[in-house]
Amino acid sequence: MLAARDVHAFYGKSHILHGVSLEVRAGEVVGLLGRNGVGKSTTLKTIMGLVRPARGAIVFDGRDVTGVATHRLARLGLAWVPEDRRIFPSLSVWENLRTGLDRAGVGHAKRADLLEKVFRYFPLLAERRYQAGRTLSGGEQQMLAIARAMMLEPKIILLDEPTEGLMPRMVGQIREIIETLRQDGVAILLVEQSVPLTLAVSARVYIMEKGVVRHEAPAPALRADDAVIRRYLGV
Amino acid sequence: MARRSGYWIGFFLVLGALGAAPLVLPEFWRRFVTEILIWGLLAMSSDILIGYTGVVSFGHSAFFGLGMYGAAFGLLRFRPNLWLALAFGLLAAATVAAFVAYFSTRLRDIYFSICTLVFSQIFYVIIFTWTEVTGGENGLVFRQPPLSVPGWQRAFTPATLHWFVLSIVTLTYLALRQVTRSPFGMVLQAIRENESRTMAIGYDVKRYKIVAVMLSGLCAGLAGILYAVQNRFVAPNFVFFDVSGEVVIFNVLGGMGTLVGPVLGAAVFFLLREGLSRYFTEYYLIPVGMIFMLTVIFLPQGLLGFLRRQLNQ
Amino acid sequence: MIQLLNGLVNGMILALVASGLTLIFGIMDVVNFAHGELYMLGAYVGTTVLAAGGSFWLALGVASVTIFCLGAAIQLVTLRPLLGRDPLATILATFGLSLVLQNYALWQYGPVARKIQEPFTGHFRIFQLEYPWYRIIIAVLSAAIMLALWLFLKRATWGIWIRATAQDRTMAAAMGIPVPLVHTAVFSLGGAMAAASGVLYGPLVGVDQTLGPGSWWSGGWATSAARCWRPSSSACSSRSRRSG
Amino acid sequence: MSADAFPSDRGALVRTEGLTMRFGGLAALNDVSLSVERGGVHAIIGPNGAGKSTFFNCLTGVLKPTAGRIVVNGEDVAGLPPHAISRKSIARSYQVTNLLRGATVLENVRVAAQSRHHPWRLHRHYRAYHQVIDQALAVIDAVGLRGKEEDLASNLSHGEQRTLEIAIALATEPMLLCLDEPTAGMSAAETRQTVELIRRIAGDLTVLIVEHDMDVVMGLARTVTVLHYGELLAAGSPAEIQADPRVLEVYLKT
Repeated sequence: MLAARDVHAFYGKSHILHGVSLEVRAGEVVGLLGRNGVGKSTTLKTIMGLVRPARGAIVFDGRDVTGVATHRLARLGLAWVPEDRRIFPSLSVWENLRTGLDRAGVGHAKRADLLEKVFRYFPLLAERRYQAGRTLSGGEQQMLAIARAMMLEPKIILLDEPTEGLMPRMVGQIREIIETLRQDGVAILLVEQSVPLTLAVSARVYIMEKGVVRHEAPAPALRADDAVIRRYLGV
Repeated sequence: MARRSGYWIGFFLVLGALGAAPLVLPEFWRRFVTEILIWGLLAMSSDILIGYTGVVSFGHSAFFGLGMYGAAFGLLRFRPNLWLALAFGLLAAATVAAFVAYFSTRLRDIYFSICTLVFSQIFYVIIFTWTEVTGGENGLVFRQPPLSVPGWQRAFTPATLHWFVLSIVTLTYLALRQVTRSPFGMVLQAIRENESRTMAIGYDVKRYKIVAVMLSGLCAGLAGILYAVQNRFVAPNFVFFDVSGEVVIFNVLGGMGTLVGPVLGAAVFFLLREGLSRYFTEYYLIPVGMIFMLTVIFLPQGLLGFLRRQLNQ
Repeated sequence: MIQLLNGLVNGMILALVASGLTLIFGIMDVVNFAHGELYMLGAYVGTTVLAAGGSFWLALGVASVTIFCLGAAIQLVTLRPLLGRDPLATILATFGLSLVLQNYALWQYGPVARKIQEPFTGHFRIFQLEYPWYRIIIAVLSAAIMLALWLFLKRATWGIWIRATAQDRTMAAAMGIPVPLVHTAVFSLGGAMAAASGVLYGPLVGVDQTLGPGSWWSGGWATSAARCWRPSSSACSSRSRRSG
Repeated sequence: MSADAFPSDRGALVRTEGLTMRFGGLAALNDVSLSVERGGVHAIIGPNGAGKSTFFNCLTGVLKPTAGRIVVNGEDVAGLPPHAISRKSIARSYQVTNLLRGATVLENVRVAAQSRHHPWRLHRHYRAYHQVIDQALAVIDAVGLRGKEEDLASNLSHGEQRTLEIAIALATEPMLLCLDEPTAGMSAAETRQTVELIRRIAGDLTVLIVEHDMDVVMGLARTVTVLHYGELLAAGSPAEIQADPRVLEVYLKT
């Protein structure tokens, strides 16, 4: 459903992606592992149209979407939950959700439906509905970021380090959310530092090193044998 | 080396052409060329800030105007002596420049521009209202001082006035050119390229900016003095914002950061004004404004930059 | 007391113009040097509508809508191509724009000041002094427009889009908000607010092309500020103009 | 978290005492006391948001710390502006490449070198100051950018730009060179070259480095300091840090 084909990307002069290829099938959770600074976040940004690839193509739903404006991609069903969450700080929780909800084709019933769903997933957000985004704790912001992405009814969510800086209890909750989303048929491309979490929730895993995908394997295989993990991620 | 000698050949060719101008041109165009030289000097002075230091002054009318009024004050209250007028004009411009520099260099970007703009308008209001000294709205009229050196003096003719202006503009240009290539000038360009980095390698950026504003203000004042001497009157209009705006136009049209570009810009502006005011009468700024916007969007290097690139290709 | 009232009236108008200006600056990082010109053109459109026999309120509406459309056109033609360039470029471009608009107004409407007839000419007495109702009305109206803007930003879909764009352009785009369109709308909206204040203020100061030159930034602000501090003169002058 | 993060404080070039930086209510740095000994490479590591860059910014005068002292050669420099810090012989490179983009390599380095010689001369051509140029050329030579002197900084490759960053810092003749993620965004080969370069220059002066790449850190550093949520978590030799269970827990989450 989503594929990156030999994507090269630059930040100014710096060549960050040296030909990244990966694929996510409908409803599949795919992990993207690698050390800091190897280009995982840039890969997500390039897919989202925030970094323009110098070469290569992004294909979504059988259509070449390379160079399509970010807001159009969002309307097509691609959602991005960035590493630093990027909650609109002075918008309330409710208004943050509305940024994804107020779009053509969302009727009254559907709105209620979507809201009811996220508030069921994240009861805390219902409580904090009128609180400004910046006053939420890190974990709450992470929930809001995911909830906000769900408002777009995405076919795939690009999830960038959702557990970074969270308490262990929250990490469990994030894991459940990913599981629930998968059951709802939403595909996820997950970038994570936590290898155990990634292996637990993903069907397949890509490992990146210095701007290229070095390794691809089904998650169960890696769970059974962590030699590969040690090689690319060990200290 | 070839480029360097090429530069000097070009320099002397242009200088020669400008020097010969009053001998061959009819009265109207002779005056026109002299005036362009003066406006060019003003534009050049502002280039020190826009082109080299990377901050836009919207307040050059204040320096220009104070140079004028300073010269007029010297001529009317003391003796009709050219050098005295120069001294008074430069003193007045320097005072204002020091004042503006002190405040504006605390600010960056647009805030710097607005600060210079506000100060120039304050000086406009002062000149407009302080009628006893400045003549208020009517300005001041005075006799042209003769060209004098100790023991010799003669009244200006249009040609000698032109040569006088040309020599001062040329000398200022050479001096400024030297300054922009001195260690000091390099620091200014470093500030333009990257202010925080310049600070991090040990330069007190604010002090450099203060000196840049002072230098720029002095040269603008010099242009004001020349204008006053040429036209034998001063008026508050020249302290008004419009003049500052035109100076920015000269820079953008001609090409910032080149010293020569702004002079070219001034020439183009006045030629456009001459040409266009036939069709647009006093509304010539409508097409000029449009040309200006097109330049900003499509020729960020200005005409000179554009010509250079064409020549290089 | 009169001083206080005058200060309030002038302050409201200034706040109205300024809110349009800061809206544009806050969201697009564009310092609009031509804002004063939009204000002036708004006032002129108002006089045209009045001359054609329209009412004051029609003039207010038409001026706002016209400048809204003009603003959109300007943003598309001059500012959008400069996206991603040095902020200096937008300063210079809007400065060029102010030249064009200012001289267009001079050309189209001539140098003679025009007057907008206020819709109310009544006075009321306060502390032995006559005070015109219209001044109160504009203060209230300006406040109402700003309140409407606030409500719009607070409640409306586009309002939320504008705020989201102001806070995080990239994330706004990622949420499907059409950011380039939001920028155009913001510029237009700021222009429309300037135009409305131009019409509202017209009856007090008259309308001529010096209403809005680039110097408006400083000169306009300075004189307006001065008017706020020495308001007796402006109240008197507007009364003497009427009697004269 | 004691003031004596190192057993002996005698060789300390820079010492911070209770360094604290708050942004609103958030403490990006909380009571950090550490000392950097003379000579060799010292690394600061920590997960994202640990306060590494904030520490650098306080040290180099970009930020004014809320509380605490920064002692360089026995003198408190906390809160001095960047140009004054630079004159205390502390130089830095930036995480995001931060050059005079429109100038040549030589110009970038020359302007930096000039800040220690004749910055205020107005009248003579800058090329007349041979000493400055020689010094700049020597630095360019030392970092391996020979032959690129006349290239515009903006035309260099990313790796070369990062090297130029270091050259500019070196040209100000520092005692302490602070490098903020010098290998960020580099290919494996460029990373190796940069590590070599840092090892070479660390002979004469002290290098303080913030880095994500553990291979780089462990291969270069004499001492490692770990920050976590703005607080000093551990300090010691690379071996000690790699064995420290607290560090493994928070930082090497695998």
